[in-house]
Amino acid sequence: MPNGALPVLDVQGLKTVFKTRGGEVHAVNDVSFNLKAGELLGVVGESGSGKSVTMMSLLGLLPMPPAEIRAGRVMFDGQDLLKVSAEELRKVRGGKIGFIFQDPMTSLNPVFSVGYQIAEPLRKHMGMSKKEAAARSQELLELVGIPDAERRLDDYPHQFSGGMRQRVMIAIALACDPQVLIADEPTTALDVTIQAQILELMQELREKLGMAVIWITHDLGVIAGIADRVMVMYGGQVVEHAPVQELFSNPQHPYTAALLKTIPSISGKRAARLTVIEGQPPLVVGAPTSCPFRERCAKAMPVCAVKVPTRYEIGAGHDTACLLADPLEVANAG
Amino acid sequence: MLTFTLRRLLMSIPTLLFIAFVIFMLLELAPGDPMSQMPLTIPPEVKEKMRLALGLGEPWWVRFPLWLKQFFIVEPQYWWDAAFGTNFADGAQRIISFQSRSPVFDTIAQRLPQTLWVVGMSYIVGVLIALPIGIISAYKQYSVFDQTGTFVSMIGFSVPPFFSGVLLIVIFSVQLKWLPSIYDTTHVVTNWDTFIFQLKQMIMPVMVLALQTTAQVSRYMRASMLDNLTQDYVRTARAKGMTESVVVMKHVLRNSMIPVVTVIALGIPSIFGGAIITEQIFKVNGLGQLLIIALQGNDIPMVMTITFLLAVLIVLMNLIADILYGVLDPRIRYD
Amino acid sequence: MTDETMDMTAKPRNQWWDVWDQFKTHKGAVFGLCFLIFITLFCLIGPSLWGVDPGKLDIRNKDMRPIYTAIFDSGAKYGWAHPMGTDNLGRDIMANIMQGGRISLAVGWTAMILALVIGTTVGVLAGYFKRLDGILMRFTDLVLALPLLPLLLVMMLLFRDPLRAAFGPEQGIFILIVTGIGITSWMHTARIVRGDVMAIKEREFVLAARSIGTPARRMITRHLLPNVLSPIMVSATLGLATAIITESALSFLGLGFPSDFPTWGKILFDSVDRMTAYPERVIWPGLAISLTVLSVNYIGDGLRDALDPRIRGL
Amino acid sequence: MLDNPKKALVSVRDVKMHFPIHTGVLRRKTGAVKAVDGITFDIMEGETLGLVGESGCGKSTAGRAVLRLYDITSGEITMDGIEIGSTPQSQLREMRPMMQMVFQDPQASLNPRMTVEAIIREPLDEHTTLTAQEKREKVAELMDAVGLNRAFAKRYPQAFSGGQRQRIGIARALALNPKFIVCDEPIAALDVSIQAQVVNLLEDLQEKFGLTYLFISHDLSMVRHIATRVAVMYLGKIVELAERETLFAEPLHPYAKALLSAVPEPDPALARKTERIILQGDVPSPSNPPKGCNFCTRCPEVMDICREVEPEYREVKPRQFAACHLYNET
Amino acid sequence: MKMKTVLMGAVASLAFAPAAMAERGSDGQLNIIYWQAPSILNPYLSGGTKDLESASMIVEPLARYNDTGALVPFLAEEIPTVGNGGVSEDLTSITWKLKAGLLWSDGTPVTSADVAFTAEYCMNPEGGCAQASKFDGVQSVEAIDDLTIKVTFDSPKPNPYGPFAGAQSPIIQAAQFADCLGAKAPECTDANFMPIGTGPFVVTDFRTNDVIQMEANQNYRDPAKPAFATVTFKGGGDATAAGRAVMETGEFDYAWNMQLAPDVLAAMAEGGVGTPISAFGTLVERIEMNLTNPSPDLPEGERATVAHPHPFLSDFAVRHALSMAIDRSLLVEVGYGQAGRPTCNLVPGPEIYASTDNTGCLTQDLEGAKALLDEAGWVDSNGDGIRDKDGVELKILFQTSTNAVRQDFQALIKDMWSQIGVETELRNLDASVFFGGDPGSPDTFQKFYADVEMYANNFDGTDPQAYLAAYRCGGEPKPDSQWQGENINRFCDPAYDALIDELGATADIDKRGELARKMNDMLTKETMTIVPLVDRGRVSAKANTLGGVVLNTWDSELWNVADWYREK
Repeated sequence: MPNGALPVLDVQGLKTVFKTRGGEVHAVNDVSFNLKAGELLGVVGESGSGKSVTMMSLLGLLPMPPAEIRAGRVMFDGQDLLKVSAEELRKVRGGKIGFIFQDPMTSLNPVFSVGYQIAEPLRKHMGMSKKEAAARSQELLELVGIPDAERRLDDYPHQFSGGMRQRVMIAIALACDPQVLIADEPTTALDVTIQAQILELMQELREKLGMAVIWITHDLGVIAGIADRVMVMYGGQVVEHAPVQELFSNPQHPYTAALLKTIPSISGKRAARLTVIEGQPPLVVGAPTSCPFRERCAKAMPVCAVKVPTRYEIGAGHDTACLLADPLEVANAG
Repeated sequence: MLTFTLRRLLMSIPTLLFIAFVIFMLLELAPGDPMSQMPLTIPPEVKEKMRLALGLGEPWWVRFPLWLKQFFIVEPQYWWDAAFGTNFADGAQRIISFQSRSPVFDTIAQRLPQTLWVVGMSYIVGVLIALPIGIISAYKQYSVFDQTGTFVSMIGFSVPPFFSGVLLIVIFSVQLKWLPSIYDTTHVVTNWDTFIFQLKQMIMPVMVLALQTTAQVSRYMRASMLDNLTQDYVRTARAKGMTESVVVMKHVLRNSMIPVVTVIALGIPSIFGGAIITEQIFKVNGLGQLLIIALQGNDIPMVMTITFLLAVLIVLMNLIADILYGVLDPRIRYD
Repeated sequence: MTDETMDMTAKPRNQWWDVWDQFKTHKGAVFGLCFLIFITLFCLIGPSLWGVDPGKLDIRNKDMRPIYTAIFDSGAKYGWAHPMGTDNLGRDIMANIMQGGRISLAVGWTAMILALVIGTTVGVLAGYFKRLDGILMRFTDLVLALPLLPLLLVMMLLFRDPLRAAFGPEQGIFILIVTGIGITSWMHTARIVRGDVMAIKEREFVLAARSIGTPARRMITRHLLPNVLSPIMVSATLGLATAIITESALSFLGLGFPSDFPTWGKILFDSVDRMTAYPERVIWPGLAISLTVLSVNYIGDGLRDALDPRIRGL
Repeated sequence: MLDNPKKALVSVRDVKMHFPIHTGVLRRKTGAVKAVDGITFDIMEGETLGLVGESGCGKSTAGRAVLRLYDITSGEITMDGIEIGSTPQSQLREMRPMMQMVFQDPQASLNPRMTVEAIIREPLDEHTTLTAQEKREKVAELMDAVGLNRAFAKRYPQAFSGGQRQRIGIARALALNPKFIVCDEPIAALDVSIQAQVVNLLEDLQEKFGLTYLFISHDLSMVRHIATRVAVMYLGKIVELAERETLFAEPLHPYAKALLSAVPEPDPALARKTERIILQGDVPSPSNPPKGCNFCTRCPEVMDICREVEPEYREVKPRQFAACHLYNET
Repeated sequence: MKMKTVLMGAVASLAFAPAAMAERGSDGQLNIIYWQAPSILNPYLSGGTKDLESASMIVEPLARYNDTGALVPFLAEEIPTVGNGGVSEDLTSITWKLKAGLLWSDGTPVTSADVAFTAEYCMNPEGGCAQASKFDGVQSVEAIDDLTIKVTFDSPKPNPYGPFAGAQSPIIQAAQFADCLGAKAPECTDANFMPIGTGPFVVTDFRTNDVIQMEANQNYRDPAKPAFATVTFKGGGDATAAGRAVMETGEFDYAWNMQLAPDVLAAMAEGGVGTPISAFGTLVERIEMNLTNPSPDLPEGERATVAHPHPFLSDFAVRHALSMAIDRSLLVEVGYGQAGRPTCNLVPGPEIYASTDNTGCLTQDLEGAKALLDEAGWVDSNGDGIRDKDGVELKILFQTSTNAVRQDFQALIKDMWSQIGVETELRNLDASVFFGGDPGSPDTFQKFYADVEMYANNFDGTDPQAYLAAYRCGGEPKPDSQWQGENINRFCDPAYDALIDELGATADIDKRGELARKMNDMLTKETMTIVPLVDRGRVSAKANTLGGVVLNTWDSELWNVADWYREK
């Protein structure tokens, strides 16, 4: 793990809300994290936990309205991405930061050829000619392991299988040699054998290209295999953040712990009955006043209902947003 | 795609024959008589003779196959003869109008330029106005522009042309005397001045008709754009750092045009017959006016031929719309 | 939808309340609905309040101007007995607008409903039963290709006398015109419904119903029809507008109602000749048609947005 | 199988489900999508048979074919001793209460225009003559059974979360007291923390009502948890079928091996140690399967014979069936 | 016929030629608009007014009627009469002499052979000639010499000016139409669209139902005429638009038949560019009473036939009351203005045939009508506001063709009748159906499946003989005659039939006038079978700069287009 490297991306106190008829939904609440050069940060969370919204907020990809970024600072490349002009931000998007989305079926434009779609950022960000861009597109397709790349440049997305399409998405994201790659559930829509292919490809590319990656997923298994550090999100907040080994071996937040238990193992001992987290994930309407996990938490305390936990450092690079770890609460309880 | 086209063409043959039969029977059953426009001073027995001379003495099962033969065999022969100087037709009877006693196709050919110039131009103008309105309305949904565009296009949709047309005439021809109220079908554009005149006499009918096209097409365009603006690939394009103009005008527009282009194609048949009222008001004697006069005069061969050509056009445009769909949308392959 | 924590505590709501909530946010649609209700009441209740026979000729009081003309033209012939003026035969214009509105709206509604019923039936059958698809769609092509005018003439010929005998002269011609408009304007609905049915047929809840053993008839009524409701509602609003306009076009072509049977389209058409001298005579019916069509279109827009679950979702 | 003490509730013999492809000007049949191409298995009373495979392998089609939601191309299906493979749909209607289905997408499988009560009541309307009051009572009981608050009976599915919707779907399936339920990827669309809730519910219900499940899933770890026996499908065929423990410990077929090894392990230490078998390429199209063994194009252990001869599906080891040339007796 | 006045008229009309006009083609372009578009320029293949009038600029007859209804020679040297020996004493032949030196527009000479050919063309039984009735009773047409033609009739003809007189039977060129006889007539499109004629103009471009382009005929017999070099003859649209183009925008010089409400017309005239002009002919808007029962309850084939008399219209008192209740001046005021006058006569002109003492209907008399009905036993016995007698209610179905003025009339008459306790149901029918004569249609005016109907009719030229002869017993439309026939009212009176026969045998003009007046009174005043409403004049509009226009209702309106000129 490339510890000590400088952060390429530093996010502080990000807050994003959606205005809806039901009220303001606080989708991202005071999220802070950083990403160091060359590392892979895993972001785990269920749907609605705010993980995708966080990443889209960084690059201004949310539709505004209804979304609105209330606060925060996103330092990248010496500038605050939340403050730069639209044109500057566009240079970053696709140029210095690549993005891969969950559903390769719908994320590619169905009416443009794959070659065109890969060449687009090349021409825009690298100023390549049509010909250069085509050559580079072919290289990229080869890089992501699409056989017969030259011929397939002219094919349309629907002519590719799901796995191949996700490779195309990766090729697009990698086109301009980004410093950071944000992968939003890139394998969720894929079969396990294809997922294995993509995971292996990512590892390979990371070694080859040395970029930093943020990998969003709900699958702890995937995270276990590839991440350096893990950030667990719940209800729009980061509830736990730790190096990968530490997180799996020593989960501090009740949510993380429960999540790890609910997943049946493919090879370990088969439990007679699955552990269950009762209840449903919340939707945070209005500014949070309590711990979002409170209602489902087995260890909930009265104070959880009245205090918003902040992230408490509990070890080297390991923090958790649980009042159980709050020195103050611990002191009170003690 | 080729087999799809072939298959649809083959299937359209029985459909068209059936349509021809239904139209024929409709006209046959319809009341009215080609002699109705003759003055009452012409005695009935003379009218009866005239009627017989038109071939109306024969029963329908003789006249319908005769029309089919004339339409599908004799007329193409004449065209062939005219183009290559051959003599296949050999003086066979063409489809003759009851009113003018001239070949129906000659009259239709004579009317086509007006129809294409005015009604066709209005369609093009209408579409050209509609597309940007639809695009901007969708992109800035619920903005002032969107609301205004919606309002204007709906007014256009709801005002009958016999009102808007006359209103324009009263304002621009009678009061201001800027534009002619009567369209000169014999006008030939040879130089700048004649071109300006042509423009002047076209502008009112074109605008009245275009307003209606605009109203409809811009609605479709807006809806289609709205559908596509929320698609995942738009996010991808933005994530690639594309400018908004590229995102909207290239990625979204290209996808949004797929259904709209087919709607536009499906609207084409109406160009040729749907402008009846506007043509009448501005005296643009195009195909619509020809059809209505023929209908009023019970000119069965003329009505039959025009409506059947329209039916062919409708069936053909349906096919073309489907093919266009396949061409524009690479996901669709009809094989 | 993730907003269940809120919803679960709220009172159970019919989904139409959600639609209504969304609908309310569309200003145009609310305006449209208000106007439509206003004009409907104006035409339905108006005559009983106003109480002037629209067919009553009063040749001495012909060509009266609306009362507001007094503001700028003191010499104009006007009177409170005829607030909107009279026509060239001295008929009260306000009474005619009311009576005409009754008929125009009735034609619009019934023709629209007829077109919807035919269109939906054809669309559902073609979409649901693959065997019927080809023939029904060719049939749709056929009707698209039929000329409306001779069709109406044939219908007048064949059915006018029996209808007149059965329903009286006015209802008879009303039925004819409504049928004529209805049977020539269902094709778009049929196509849209067919497309939607074909898509919904592939949805899992239809399969779920099949796994229960729901027969085709109930499958259509219970599962398909309620789910194609939104395109049907939207084409309904468009259809209403088109029917009102088509009726006025028929008046223009001389195929409409008898002369003593006013409709907005007919009033408008009859007044076009005197547009410069008596602009009010075209403005009132013209405004009535335009605003009705406009409001109906806005309602359609609002409905489409309100029925679109994607928009309603957030 | 003969030594199995339980009797087979469902028995499927060489069932094929081909969807014809029509092309050309005259729309002649020129081929078929062989979605299910000859599958054979039994499901014992009270057991859960897991059916795993990747998308497009035909597992969902197989599930629907077993319930005769399709008119199958050929083969025999026996349900509780009654042959239903070729029974016309109208007569099948009477058999429907016995066999039910739970669907993958709880959003799509519930009619958005019907209330929860109407959805759960629909099978009762179709197949019983209960009074309205009795039906209401029964619906309430079912809602209790699947852990839904009865007070929500008048709500529409949109008001529920994914997990709750799936419970509605399960309640509907249970309404007619079926013996056999096909669960078609019932947890695929659910959040991780909810999946366990649904699986536990299914298990509880199985115990309570003595249900038999065909559990279709691509999530091998979940299948390992719930299934008694597991069948692995690839391109329309079953390549391996065995007791759960046997299959997960010692898979025979190279595809089953690859599939198992591809499952990511939620344990960083383990995950980084295991050597994965990465399959190359994509699944061939079911309309044009390769000659010989369907898996020959991607098999890491492919032999010449695999490209020529289709391997026979047979009992390689006791109670472990496989279709692979590697286990030819010669 | 009073030949003297006829000849005087001819001279008078010729004297119109202005002295200023000296040179052919010097006045440039003339624009004429007809809101009904001409579809063919061969009058023998179409009887439509629009076709006849447009053709009258190109092809000419031997003689035309002038604006007073008198015959004036055109291609003929003079009008043949018994007096000048042109018509035989026994009225069985007429001999015409062509002017010498006449040329067709292609430069070839006009001969008597062309005239004979014209007769042959129209009398061919397979040709479907629209003007065949003009040649009724013609036994032979012989060319005596190059300039002399003799027409022989099979029986004495008091009015021998049927063939070759008036716009309906112009002379066509034998050379051009030689191959177009009989069944081949419709195939000669070129000839039918661009006939070679002797008129002042020659067609350069003909677009059917749209526009005709013409230029001055270089071979026209008067070297100084026509004043206009070119003519655009536009067709289509509606009367309002045509009027607007002449009187408001000034785009056109002459518009035909302004069937517009008087106030609309007056408003247009305020435009100041053009003026409406009017003249009266024999066109009478009338209400026809159905003397037979049109009830749909009767079996088809007996409905509206003489087998069943009308339940209440067969009562003279009812017919009379209905007529009395109508305020004709009001109708004129609303519908025609200066283009109409109230009349009680079926034959309003020419003067000699017009009954003068038949004026009783001109004043509305509601009280009288009520009294008449009361007297006849038609009272409102059941209190529903409608008079009845013996269970028969006075409920009238009133049909006419679709047309703005007629609809206003319907509304007004309905109102008037309601005031005497008669209920009226209105029905308007598409003109093409109403006048279509299709025996299969229930909506034709001949079938008369209504109680009363309204339309206008007139007679050709100046002689009402055939017009009045239509009301002969047995001449009514009926199933046996395929519902053809001109006795629309199903009128039958042997005394009237005797008058018809007498008129057919009388040549003396005064005697003829007396007979015709008597017949007119029988149909109108005495029986109220026909209830005339308005003597409809013709209104056209001309630009203020157009000179020489003489509106003529007895022939084509464009009869003297050669004399038209531009006022400087």
